[in-house]
Amino acid sequence: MTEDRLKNASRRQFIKGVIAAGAVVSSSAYLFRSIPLSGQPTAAGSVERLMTLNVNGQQRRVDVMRQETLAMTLRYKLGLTGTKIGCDRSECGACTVLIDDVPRYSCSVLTHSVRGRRIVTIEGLAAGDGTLHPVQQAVVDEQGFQCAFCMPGFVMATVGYLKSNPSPTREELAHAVSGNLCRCQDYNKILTAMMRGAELMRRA
Amino acid sequence: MDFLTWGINPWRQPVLTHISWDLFWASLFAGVMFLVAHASYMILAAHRKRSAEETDAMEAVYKDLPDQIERHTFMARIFHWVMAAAMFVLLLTAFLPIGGIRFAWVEWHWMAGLVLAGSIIYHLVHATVFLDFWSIWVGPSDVPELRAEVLRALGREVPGPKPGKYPLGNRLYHTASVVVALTAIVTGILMMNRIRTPLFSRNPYLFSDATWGITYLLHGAAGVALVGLVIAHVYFALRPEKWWITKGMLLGWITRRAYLQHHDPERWRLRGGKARPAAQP
Amino acid sequence: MAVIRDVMPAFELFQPATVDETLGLLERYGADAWIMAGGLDSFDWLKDRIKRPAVVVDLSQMMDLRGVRDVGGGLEIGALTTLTDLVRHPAVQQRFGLLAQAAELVASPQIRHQGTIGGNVSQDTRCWYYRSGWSCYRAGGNICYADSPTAVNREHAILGASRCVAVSPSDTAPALIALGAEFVLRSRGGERVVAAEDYFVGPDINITQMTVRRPDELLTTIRVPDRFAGAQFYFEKIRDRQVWDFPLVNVASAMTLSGETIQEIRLAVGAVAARPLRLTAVELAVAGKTRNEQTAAMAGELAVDGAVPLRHNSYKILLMQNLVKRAIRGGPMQGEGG
Amino acid sequence: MAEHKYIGQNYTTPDLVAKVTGRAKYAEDFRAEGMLFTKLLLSPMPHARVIRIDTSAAQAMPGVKAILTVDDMPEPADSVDDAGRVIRANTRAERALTNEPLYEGEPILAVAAVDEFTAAEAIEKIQIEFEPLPFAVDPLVSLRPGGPTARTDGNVWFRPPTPPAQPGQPPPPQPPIDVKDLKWTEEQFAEAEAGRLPMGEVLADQWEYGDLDAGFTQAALVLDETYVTSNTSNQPMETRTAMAYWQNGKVYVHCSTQSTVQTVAGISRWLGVPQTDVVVISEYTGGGFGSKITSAISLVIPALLSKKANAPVMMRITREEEQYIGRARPSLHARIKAGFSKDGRLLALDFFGLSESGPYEGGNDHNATGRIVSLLYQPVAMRFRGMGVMTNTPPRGPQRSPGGAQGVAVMEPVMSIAADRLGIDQVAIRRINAPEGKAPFNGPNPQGVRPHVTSAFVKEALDKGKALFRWEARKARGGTRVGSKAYGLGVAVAAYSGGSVGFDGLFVIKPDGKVYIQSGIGNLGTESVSDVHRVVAEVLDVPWEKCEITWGSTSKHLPWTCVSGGSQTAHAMTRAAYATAMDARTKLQEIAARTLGGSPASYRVAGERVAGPGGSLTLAQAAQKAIELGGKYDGHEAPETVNVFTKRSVAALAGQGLLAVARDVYPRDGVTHSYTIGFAEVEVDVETGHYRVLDYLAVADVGTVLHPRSLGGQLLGGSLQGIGHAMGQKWVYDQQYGVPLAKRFYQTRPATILDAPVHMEWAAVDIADPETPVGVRGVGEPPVGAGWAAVANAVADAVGHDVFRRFPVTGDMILTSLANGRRVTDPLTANI
Repeated sequence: MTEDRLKNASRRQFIKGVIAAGAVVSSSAYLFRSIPLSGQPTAAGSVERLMTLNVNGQQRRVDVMRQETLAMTLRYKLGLTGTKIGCDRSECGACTVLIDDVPRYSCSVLTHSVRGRRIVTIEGLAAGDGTLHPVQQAVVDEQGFQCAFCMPGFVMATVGYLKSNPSPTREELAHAVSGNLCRCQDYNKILTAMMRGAELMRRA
Repeated sequence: MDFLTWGINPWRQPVLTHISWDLFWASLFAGVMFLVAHASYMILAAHRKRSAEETDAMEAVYKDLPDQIERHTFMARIFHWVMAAAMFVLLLTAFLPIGGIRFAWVEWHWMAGLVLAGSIIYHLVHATVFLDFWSIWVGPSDVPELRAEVLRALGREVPGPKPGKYPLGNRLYHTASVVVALTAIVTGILMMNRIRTPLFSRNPYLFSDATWGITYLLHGAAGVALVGLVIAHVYFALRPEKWWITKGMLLGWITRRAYLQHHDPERWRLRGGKARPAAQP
Repeated sequence: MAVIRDVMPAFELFQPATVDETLGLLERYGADAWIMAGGLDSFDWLKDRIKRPAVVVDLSQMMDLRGVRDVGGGLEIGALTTLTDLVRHPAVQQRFGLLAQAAELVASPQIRHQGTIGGNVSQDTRCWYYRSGWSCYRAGGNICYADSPTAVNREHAILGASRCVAVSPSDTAPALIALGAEFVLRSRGGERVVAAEDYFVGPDINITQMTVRRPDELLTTIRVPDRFAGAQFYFEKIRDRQVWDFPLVNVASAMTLSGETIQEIRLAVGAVAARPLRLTAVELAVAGKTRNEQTAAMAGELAVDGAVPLRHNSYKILLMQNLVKRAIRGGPMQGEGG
Repeated sequence: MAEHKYIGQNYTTPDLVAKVTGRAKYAEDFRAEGMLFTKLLLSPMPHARVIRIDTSAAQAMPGVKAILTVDDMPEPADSVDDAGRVIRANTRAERALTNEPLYEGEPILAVAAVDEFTAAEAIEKIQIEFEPLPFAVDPLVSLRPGGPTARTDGNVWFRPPTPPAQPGQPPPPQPPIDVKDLKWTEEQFAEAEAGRLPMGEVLADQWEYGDLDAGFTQAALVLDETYVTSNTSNQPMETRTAMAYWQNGKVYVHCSTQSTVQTVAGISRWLGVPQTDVVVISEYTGGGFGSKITSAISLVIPALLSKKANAPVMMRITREEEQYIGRARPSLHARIKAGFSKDGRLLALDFFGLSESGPYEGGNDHNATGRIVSLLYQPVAMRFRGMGVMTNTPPRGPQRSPGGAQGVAVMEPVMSIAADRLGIDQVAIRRINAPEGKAPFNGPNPQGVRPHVTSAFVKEALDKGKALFRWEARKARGGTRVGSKAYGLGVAVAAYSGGSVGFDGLFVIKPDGKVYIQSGIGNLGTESVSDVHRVVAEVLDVPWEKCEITWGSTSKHLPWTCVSGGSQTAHAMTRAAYATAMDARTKLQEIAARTLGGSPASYRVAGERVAGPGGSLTLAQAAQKAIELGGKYDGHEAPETVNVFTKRSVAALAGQGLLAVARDVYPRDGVTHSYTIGFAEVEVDVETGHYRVLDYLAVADVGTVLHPRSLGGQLLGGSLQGIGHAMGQKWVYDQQYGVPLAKRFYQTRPATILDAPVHMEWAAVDIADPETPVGVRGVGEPPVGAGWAAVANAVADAVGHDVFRRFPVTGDMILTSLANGRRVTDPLTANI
C-alpha cells in the first residue's frame, strides 16, 4: 500500500492534520468524508489540506484530499452541481470550468493546484439579480441543447473563448467548443445558440 | 529477496513472468565468491599433484607414445569455441541490459541462441558418431575417483584412481552444462514464439499462462545458473595448474607427460597408440 | 484480485515552486516519484489505479519553466509551456509554424490549455493492451498482447518494433525533430542536452520507457535552433476523430529550397513506431533533388522501406508513404486525375 | 386545426433556464443526509463462476457499511401486462449482480461506504476467485460446430410454444423463455470463407409473403451481398447513476430515466415491492437513446444497499461502468439477396440477419430490421429470417431506431448498387420503391394479413429533399476526383414506428386561472415533456404562459403515460393531451351552461373564457365553479376508462379546480410510422482514406410539426448519431481473452463537433397524419438510419461500392481497398 511506501510519513503530524481538518469538514463533504491516511510532509513544496478556493467570486474554505480533483470538490464539497462529470477523463468536456478565464476540464485538475486561482462555474455566470449571461440567454433564445447534461461545459468553453475572440466565425467557434461532447449530437443547434451568444455579448 | 516475478493477465489472474532478476545478482555473486574462495585456498593451502617420480616411471612404460597426444579434434575444438562465443553473447545480451547497460539485445540473443543450439546438435552427432561418447559422462564407477580427487584437493596423499580422458571435474561440469544449457535452449526456442523471428509466426498464446510461466522460469534459472557455471569454467581454464587443459583445447594436443601425469591410460586408451604394457608398474 | 477504477488512490503530493526544489524531490524519491505536468496522461494512470506512485510531484505551481523565449533567432521553450501558449506565441507562429500547427492538432482546446509541451513529448504510449494494466513487455512482463494471431492492432507499429509494437502518440515530437530541436534534461548532478530524436527510445533498447529521461531528471527546456526558422513546413495528422484523437500517422517536415531544388530537409513521422522517427535516409535521398512528384514518390517509397505490417495495420504503410509524399510535395495531390 | 397558435411554433421550454444556470438536478446532483457511496466489483472475465468470495477484510474497514451480492437480490418476478396476462419471468434474466458473470465488467458485488475512496479501497481488499468458463465474443464463432457458447446451456434464446387453451379456460401463460445451443454445419460455414454470411438454421423469427422464386426469376438484376454493422454503445452523457433511500416503507429512487411514470413498474418488479411503495424522482435525464427507457436495473443496487445499511446510498456510475452496463445497439450480420426489375422495382428480397444479442434478453433487433426493410422498399415478395445469437459482451438494449437503423444501413448500399447497375438515379430508385399511403409492412399475421401503416409521404419527402439539396445540380460532382479528393453523393430513406395509443392526460384549471398540467413524460432532452402540452394551450386557447407543467416525480400525481422510447411520445401524448383538452372543453361548456344557461354546445372556449349565449366565465371562475360542483368536475370522480395509475393521481388532485382527465380512445387505422430521408455529400481524400461530410440534409415525414426547433434538433442530432455509426463508432474485443479494448470515448469514437457535417439542414413535409387528431407523429428514431446510410452511400459513390462491407467505414478500409484494387477487410469478423 501507498502509505507503507511513504518514506516521510509522520504519524504524529498526520494526526495533527486530521484534527485540523476535522474542524472544517462540513456535512457537505460527502464524497471524501473519511479522510485517507497520508502524511503531513515537511519538505519543500509540501501541501496543506486545508485551503481557500476562489469560486464564483467567493472565498471558500475547504478541506481537500491530495488526490481530489476540482470537479469533485466543486460538486461534493461546495455544492456546485452544475458542473457535470460525464467521463472523468478529459474526454467529454461536461466538467469544463474557467480557471483564470481559461476553460479547463475540472475532472483533470487537482484542486490543490488551483489555490489562489479564479474559478468560475456555470452557477457563477448569471448576474446577482438573476439576469442571464448573454451566452446563457442565447441558449434560451435558440432552444440550444437537448438533454443539456453537456450544456454547462459548452457554455463555459464558449464564454472562455469569447474573451479572447469576441467575433468568431461559425467554424472558429466550432473549433473552440470542440473539446465538448454532446451525445444528443445536437451540435448544429448548439453552435447556432453559441453564435448568438457571441452576438449578444458584442451587443452588451 | 523474491525468487519469482509475478504479473497480471487480462483476466486479472496472477501469472508467473520470470525469475526475479535478483537471482542474477545472486548467481554472479556466488560465482565470484567461489572464485575468490577457491583461489585463496589454492594460494594458501598446499595442493597435491601427482608426484614427479610416479610420472617418470610411467614415462618409461609409455615411451612409445608420441610426444603430442591428440586430445581434441579440430572439429571438436571448433565446436567448443563456437559454443563458447555463442554462450558469451547469450549471457552478455541477457544480463547486461538487466545490469543497466541498454542496447538492442534481442536479435543478438536469439541468433546466438540458434548458433548455440546448432553447435550442440552438431556436437551431439559428432560425439555420438566420432568420439568416445561415454568418456564425458559421470557414473557410479567414478565414485572412487571422486573420493580421491576430493582428498587430493584437501592436500592428502592419495594413490590412484586417476581420470580417463576427462578429469572428473571436467565431466561434472559438462553434465551440469548439459542440463542447464539444454534447458535454456529448449525453453529459449519455445520463447521465440513470443517474439518476431523468421522461424515461427508469433504466437504468445501457444501455451497457457502457467506453462509459459514455467518456461520463462526455467530459462531464467538456467541463464542465471550459466552465469555461475561460466564464471567457474573460465576461472579454471585460466588457472595455471589447469593451463595444460586449456592449451589442449586451443591446440588440440597435450604432451605425453601431461597425459601420463593427469590421466589413467587405462581409462583413456589412445587409439593407434601402443597397447597396454603387460605389467602395471 | 479485485479491480477497481476511477477513484485515485492516495499519494503524497508535492508542489514545488522551483526547478531546484523539484530536482531535490526527484533525487529523494527517485522512481517512487511521479512527475505531473499538465496531468492529462498522469490522471489516466492514477484513476485506473494501475500506476501507484507513493509521491506525486505536481509542477503546476512552478512558474519558471513556462513561456517561450526568443533567443538569437531560435527559441527556448520552457517545458511547462502549455500547448495553447505555444500555438499563440508570435515567434512560434511566424517562424516555426510547423510547431504551432502540430500543437494545435493535439487533443482538444481544454487539453491544449492545460497540457504542456514537455508532457506532450514525454507522454506514454496509448497501446490499449498496455493501458489495460496487463503485464505486457512494456509493463515489465514478457508478452505482447498486441501482436498475436488474434490481436487488434490497427493503431500499432509498422517500424522499429521489437517485442513491443506500441507507438509514440505525440504530435509535437515529429515537429520538434524536424526543426532540429534539443531537449535539456536537468538533475541534481547537472544538465545534459540531447537532440530531439535522441530523447525518444525504442523498445529494442528500453522496452519500459518512451524516453531517455532518468527518474532523477527533469525535462526543463526545449531549444529550437534558428536553422529552419521560416523554412517550408509541412505538418499533417491523420486521425479517426477530428478532436481528442491520437494520430494514426503524422508527418512533419522542414525544408529549405533554392528555386525548386531541395537544399536541406528534416523529416519525421509519428505513430508508426515506438519513437517518432526521423527519416534520415529520405532526407539524404531528396536533398539536392528537384521538388516534384517524382521526388515525392521516391521519398514515399524509401520512407516505408523495411516496414512490417501487423494483422490490421497495413494501411499505415500506405498512409505513411502518402504523407511523406505530401511533405515533399507540400500538400495533397492537386488538380485533375489521380 | 388549420391555424395554429402554438402547434408548430417555437417557444422556450419550461426547463431551459434551470438547465442553463446549472440549477437543473440530474440524479447525481441530489444529496441526502448521511448519504453513503457505492463502488462495484466487476467481473474480470467474459464468462466465469465465482467460486469464493471473502469480504472479511473489507468489512472490517472503518467506514464500510454494507456489502451486497446477488444473494441479496430478489428472484426475477413475473409481470402482468395491460390485458392482465401473466408474463412469466425469465429465470436467466439479468439481476444487476451475479455469481456467474456473462461478460467482462458485469457487476459481482457492491460495497457501500462513507465515501467512494473507502468503498474503492474496500473492493480491493475483497478476495475473490473465479473459475473461467468457455466464452464467445463473436456470434459466428459461437455457431460453428464445436464452438463456444455464451451461456453454459446455449447461445440462442428460444420460446417454447404456448400450450393451446383448454375450452372454457383462460389462455395459459406463455412458458418462460428458454435457451438452446444451436450450431451450424461446416458445409454452411464454407461460404464464410468467401465473405458471405452462412445461412444456417434460425429459430422462430421468420416470415414470408409473395412468390419469392418468381420474383428472382423475373429479376433483371440479382444481388447477393453481406454487410455487417458494429456494436455501438448508447453512451448518454449522463451515466445511469442512481441514489435511493427508504422512508415509511416507501423506496425513493433518484434515477436517470427516459420515462417517469412507467419506471415505477420496473422498480417494483426488480425490488419486489408494490408499485404504490415506489417513488421515482427524475427531473432531468442526461440522454438515454433507448438505454434508459424505464431507467436501469442497476438502480436496485443502491436501493437494496440503502435498505441494508439503513442510509441513503448514491451509486455514481463511472464512464467505464457505463460502457459495461449502459446497453448497446447489437451488431447485425446481414445477407441480402435482392432481385430488381430493369426499371428498378424490388421484386424479391431474401433477407437473412443475425443480431449479436449479448448474454441477456434484449438484443433481438433483427425483427425490427425485417419490419422496416419490408416497409421502406415495399418488396413485391419477401422472405425474412433472423436470429439473435448470444455473446459474452455487455447486454444489448434498444438504441434509437433499434433494428431499423441497422436495416437501413445494410439495405441502402444494396439499393445504391442496384441503381448504379441499372443506370437509375439514386433518388429515383427509392421513389420507385417508396411506401405510400397505407403501405403494408412486415410478414402476415396468423390470419394471413399484413399490417399497414397509418400514412407515408416518402415520395413527397424525396421530392422536397431532392429540390432542397439541389440533387440534380450536384450530381455532376458525384464520383469525380480532383487531385486527391473524391466526391460522392448519397441519399437514404429510413423509417421507424412513430407512435402508440391509449394513454391518459391530466391537468387542473385552478381558480387562479392557470392551467396546471401533469406530465408523466420523462425529461430526456426531446422536450416532449412540455411540447405535447402545447396542444392543451392550442385547444383551450390559453396563453402558454398560463400553463404550468409539473413533471419529474411520481409523487406529484401524474397521469398514465407512454414510455419515451420508439418515437412514441409525441404521437401518443398529443393524442392524450388532445383528449384531455377536449374533456376540459366539455366540462367548461357544461359548467357554463349550468351556470349561465343554454346548452353546453352553444358555448365556446377561447381567450381564457368560456363564452356563449348566457354570457361568459373566465377560466378562473369556471375552476371555482368546478370545485363547487365537485364530482367529475373537480376530480372527485374519475372516468372508468383511465388507468389505475391516473385514477390515483386524480384522487390526489381532486378538489383543486376543474380537473380534466381523459384517455386517448381515438380510432387509428394502421400502425403509425415516421420517415426521414437523408442526403449527404462527402469528400474522400484518397491519399489518406479520411473523409468528411460536406453537406447534409434531413427531410422528415413526421406528420404535423409540433415544435420546429426541437424537431430540427431531433432530426440533425439523430442523423449525426447515425453518421457516427458510418464513420467511426464501434466496439473492439480481444478475441483471446474476450475482454473489451475500446472502452474510452477516444476508442469507441462518438462523433465530435468537428466530425459533424460542415453544413446541416433540415426540412419537414409537414403533412398531418390522418389517423391522429393533432396529426403529429414521433421523430426520434428514423433520422439515425438516414444519416448513417446517406453518408455510407455517398462514400460508395465517391470511391466505389466495393470498398466496404462492414461498418464503420474507416479511412484504413478505404485506403487499403483502393491500393489493392479490392476489398481487404474481412466483413464477417465481429468486434475488431
